[in-house]
Amino acid sequence: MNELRALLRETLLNLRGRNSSILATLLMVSLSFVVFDTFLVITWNIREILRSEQENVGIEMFLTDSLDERSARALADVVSGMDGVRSVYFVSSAEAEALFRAEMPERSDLLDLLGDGYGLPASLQVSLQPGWESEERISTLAGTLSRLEGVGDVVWGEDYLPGLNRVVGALQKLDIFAGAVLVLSISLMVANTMRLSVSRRSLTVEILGICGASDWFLRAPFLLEGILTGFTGSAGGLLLTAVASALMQAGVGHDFLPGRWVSGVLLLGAVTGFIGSWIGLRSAIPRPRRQERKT
Amino acid sequence: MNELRALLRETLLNLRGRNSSILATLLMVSLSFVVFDTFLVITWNIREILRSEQENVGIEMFLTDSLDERSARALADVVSGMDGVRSVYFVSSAEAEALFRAEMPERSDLLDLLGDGYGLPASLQVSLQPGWESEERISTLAGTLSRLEGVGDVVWGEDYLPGLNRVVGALQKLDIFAGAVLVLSISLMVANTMRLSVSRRSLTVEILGICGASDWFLRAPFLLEGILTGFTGSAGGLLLTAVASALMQAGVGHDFLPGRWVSGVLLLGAVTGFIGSWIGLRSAIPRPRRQERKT
Amino acid sequence: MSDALVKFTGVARSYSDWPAVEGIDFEVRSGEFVVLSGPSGAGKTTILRLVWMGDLPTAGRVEVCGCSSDRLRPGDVAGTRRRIGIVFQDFRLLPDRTVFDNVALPLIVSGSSPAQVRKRVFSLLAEMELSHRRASFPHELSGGEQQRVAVARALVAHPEIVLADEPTGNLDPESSRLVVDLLLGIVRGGTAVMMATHDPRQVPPESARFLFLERGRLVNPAEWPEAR
Amino acid sequence: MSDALVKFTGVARSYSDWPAVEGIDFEVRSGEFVVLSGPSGAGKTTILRLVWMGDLPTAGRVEVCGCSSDRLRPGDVAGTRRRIGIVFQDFRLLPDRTVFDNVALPLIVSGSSPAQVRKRVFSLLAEMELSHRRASFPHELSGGEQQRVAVARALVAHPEIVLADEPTGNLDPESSRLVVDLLLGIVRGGTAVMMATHDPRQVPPESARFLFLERGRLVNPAEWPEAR
Ligand SMILES: Nc1ncnc2c1ncn2[C@@H]1O[C@H](COP(=O)(O)OP(=O)(O)OP(=O)(O)O)[C@@H](O)[C@H]1O
Ligand SMILES: Nc1ncnc2c1ncn2[C@@H]1O[C@H](COP(=O)(O)OP(=O)(O)OP(=O)(O)O)[C@@H](O)[C@H]1O
Ligand SMILES: [Mg+2]
Ligand SMILES: [Mg+2]
Repeated sequence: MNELRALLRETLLNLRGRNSSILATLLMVSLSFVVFDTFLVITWNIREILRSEQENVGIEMFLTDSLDERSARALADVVSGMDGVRSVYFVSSAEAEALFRAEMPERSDLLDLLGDGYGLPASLQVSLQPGWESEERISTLAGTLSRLEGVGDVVWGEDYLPGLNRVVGALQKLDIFAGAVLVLSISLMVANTMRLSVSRRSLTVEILGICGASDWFLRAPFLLEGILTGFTGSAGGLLLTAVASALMQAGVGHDFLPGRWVSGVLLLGAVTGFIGSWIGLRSAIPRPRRQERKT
Repeated sequence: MNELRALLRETLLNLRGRNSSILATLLMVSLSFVVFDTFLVITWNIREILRSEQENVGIEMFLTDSLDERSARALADVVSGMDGVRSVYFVSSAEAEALFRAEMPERSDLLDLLGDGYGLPASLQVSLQPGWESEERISTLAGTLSRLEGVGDVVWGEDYLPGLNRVVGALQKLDIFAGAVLVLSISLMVANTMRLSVSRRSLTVEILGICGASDWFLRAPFLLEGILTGFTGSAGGLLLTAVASALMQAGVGHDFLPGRWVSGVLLLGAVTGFIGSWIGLRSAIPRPRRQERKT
Repeated sequence: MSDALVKFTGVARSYSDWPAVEGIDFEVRSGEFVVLSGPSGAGKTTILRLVWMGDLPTAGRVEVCGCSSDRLRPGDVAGTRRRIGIVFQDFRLLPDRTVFDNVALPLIVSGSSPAQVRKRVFSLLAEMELSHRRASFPHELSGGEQQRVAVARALVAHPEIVLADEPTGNLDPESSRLVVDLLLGIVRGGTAVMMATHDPRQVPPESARFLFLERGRLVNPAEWPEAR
Repeated sequence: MSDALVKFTGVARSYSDWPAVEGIDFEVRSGEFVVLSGPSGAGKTTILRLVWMGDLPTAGRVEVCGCSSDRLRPGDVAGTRRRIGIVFQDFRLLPDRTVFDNVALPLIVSGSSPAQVRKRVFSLLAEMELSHRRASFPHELSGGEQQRVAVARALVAHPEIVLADEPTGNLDPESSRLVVDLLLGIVRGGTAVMMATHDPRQVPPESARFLFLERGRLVNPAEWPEAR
């Protein structure tokens, strides 16, 4: 009990009177985390956009005029039972025309030129199950579909899907790379900040050791300080980022981080603070040696 | 001469034997700059993309069938003389059909349905001078153009231009904001790192002062060290970023920073290092006072 | 194991092959006052440092409070130091703590209750004539006052052995007598004291055992030029 | 302005309204050996600190080498300190520089050439019997060796005044005599010396002027109980 109280007191004494340097350290850690958090927010939002983009990937089956609506719907049922197909939506000739006008108003004069006699072809819009966006699987499926009775052209974005997939892949690689760089640099920054501030107080560690403090008593206040610094710093960083995110919301609509990521960032802060003071203490705690000390 | 040599020697002595802490500081500064440089690279590339995107903004004037090619070209000359118009390009009916087939191959069956008799309308593609992308100016110009003889529909991307402009504006705001945050945090980080490492050596400063060192002699080695640290750190950061950029090139094509920006970053490094050691020295240099010192 | 608190057996401590002390054999028992004397650089501080395990011997064996330099287990060093009180030649006070906090360190480190700490520290500060300075920081004290604080810190936790390295080096004759009397008092209470000094005349010869060092070796008092 | 090197006129220095020294008037001229004596906490270090402008008086005026505490211009403090050599009670050596570099500091700071520095430092280290230790770092030295390094640093730049605070506090009688003789030698060379000590018997009475301090005030030697 007394030991625990003494430890907490040591921790407080370590902090006392160093307000400006504590603030500086916290600011530093917070700002590091602002950078990291901003990166996470951007990553999260890009992911969301890409996910919805990939969900839109699908196959468009144009039907021949010979197929009436009834057989078309029967065909839709057949297709929707196939592997990799999530849902099938029937677009009649009339709906196709309405869609075309809505999507491309500047080309709608084309339809006027066609007159009432000619309609756009009806189609089945096939959406895919997750994981079926790969070029290979789609084109196989499209081949199968095109061999079905009453099916004309089968279109599946062969001109933009490879590009999209390449961009998604590159972004994921970039993201992992940048994330690794950031986690590493945040950890190093927090660790070095702690290291510098521990080594400023190596005299305290030395004298406490001389007075018979156990290893644990020497380390605990600094480790506790490191954890607190890392945690508070990452919390401060999250707060700053949240405020900036809210201010930005009007200009660029986006989501803030989900709760799980926020907890992860707080944990990362505490862990890096802990590691930092641990590394700092390694050089600050003197041990008796048989060889002379190098200073 | 002797003084200068002594100063350089002091600077070297300050550095000697602190290899690990110097490396730590340099790493910290470099990593801060990697983050900053990455931000700059992204900013630079987004800017380039937006610039070329805005250059594509233009007006499409569909011509009535009554206008033959000759009068169409005459009309183009008139339009190209108008305020805000950079160039005018005539697209004949045949070219329009070719373009349509190229742009939207999955809809090219539409043209087949139309048959040979019906052609797509000819048009004038009007590109604008820089600064004329604003909604207001474009719509005024479009109004004027639509009132010309032989002109049918006038289309100018009224459905996507306001969105693009909003995105560009938001990105610019975000960019300035993020840039400011980053410059501030980089400066604070470098300054704090220097501050911590100067305050570790306040004893050296005190003893040199006691031996009669002038203020200048006390400060110079630390300021020099700060400038060197900041400069080397930012150079290291640029190097790391350039390597990462080259590795990324295959996945996401982009440009590295232009030379002017690179020099700016190096300067920023030196300046923040200088400011950091200056701030650090402020608290480390003792002065005689009439009031007792607070430690 | 003998009942000696401190036992040196053939101890040497070299720095880069140059021996600071060599061939040292001696014992200290409870209630003994041992005065280590010798010229500057003879090895007095080195021997004390070996006792409090600030250093390990390069040859021979040091045993302190039942703990041997041959086989140190984790925690041994801290445990031994809690049974030792040390006054350093250069004081080693914590610059950012008050006199009270500095003196209280050994008690706090070993987990005494705040009430115990207060009682013991106040009474010791009074004895050392430092009560009025208890809220001062070390840099606000004169050299002699700092030295008295260092002595108080060494005595506060009722140690079994007190090591004192020139505890009177910065004191005027009157304060020196105060410190020596204090040490003699605790010796009478059964505590062992090892005091390094270049001026053995401060200690009454009848109440102490004198060890003379020269160039890192213990010499016969008869060979010691300034021995009384 | 008089031709005194150091002149105190009604000087007081208080800390939180509590005067460490008060009503101090004295002068020191070239070639004088002034011994400041008095019990621990009397104010000896405070007076020396006022001389080297480590502190400013809260009342009265301190003049040193023609520079007055009343109107200090930027650079005055550094300029004055170059004409003063100081030995501190706690040595204040740079822990990360060798003995040679520590002793050379005052020369380097004032822009001497490397050849001059080497010549002067080597000869002084030889005189102080420290030549064999010139590549050591302070923590590798005994307390007495550190003190001799501090004395060498104070003398190296041929100062006009040398301030020495307990320069023999950590020395055995023989080394003490060496240091006092060294100071007497430079006094004969025309340098002024102010030495604070709790043991004025170290200095031959005929070669020095004695100032006795008690509770921050100069007292008449006749009132000083331990005065010879
Ligand atoms: N860490 C070290 N590295 C190298 N040499 C050392 C070290 N510690 C001590 N020495 C040397 O060992 C010798 C004995 O030193 P020690 O400090 O024990 O002397 P001392 O008897 O305490 O002297 P003093 O009375 O001057 O304090 C000295 O010559 C010193 O220079
Ligand atoms: N910065 C300070 N703040 C508060 N009090 C101080 C400060 N410096 C000195 N004092 C007090 O002023 C008094 C005189 O101190 P000073 O160091 O001059 O004594 P001294 O004569 O050198 O004693 P010693 O022989 O013990 O070194 C002491 O009581 C000391 O506590
Ligand atoms: Mg010693
Ligand atoms: Mg003093």
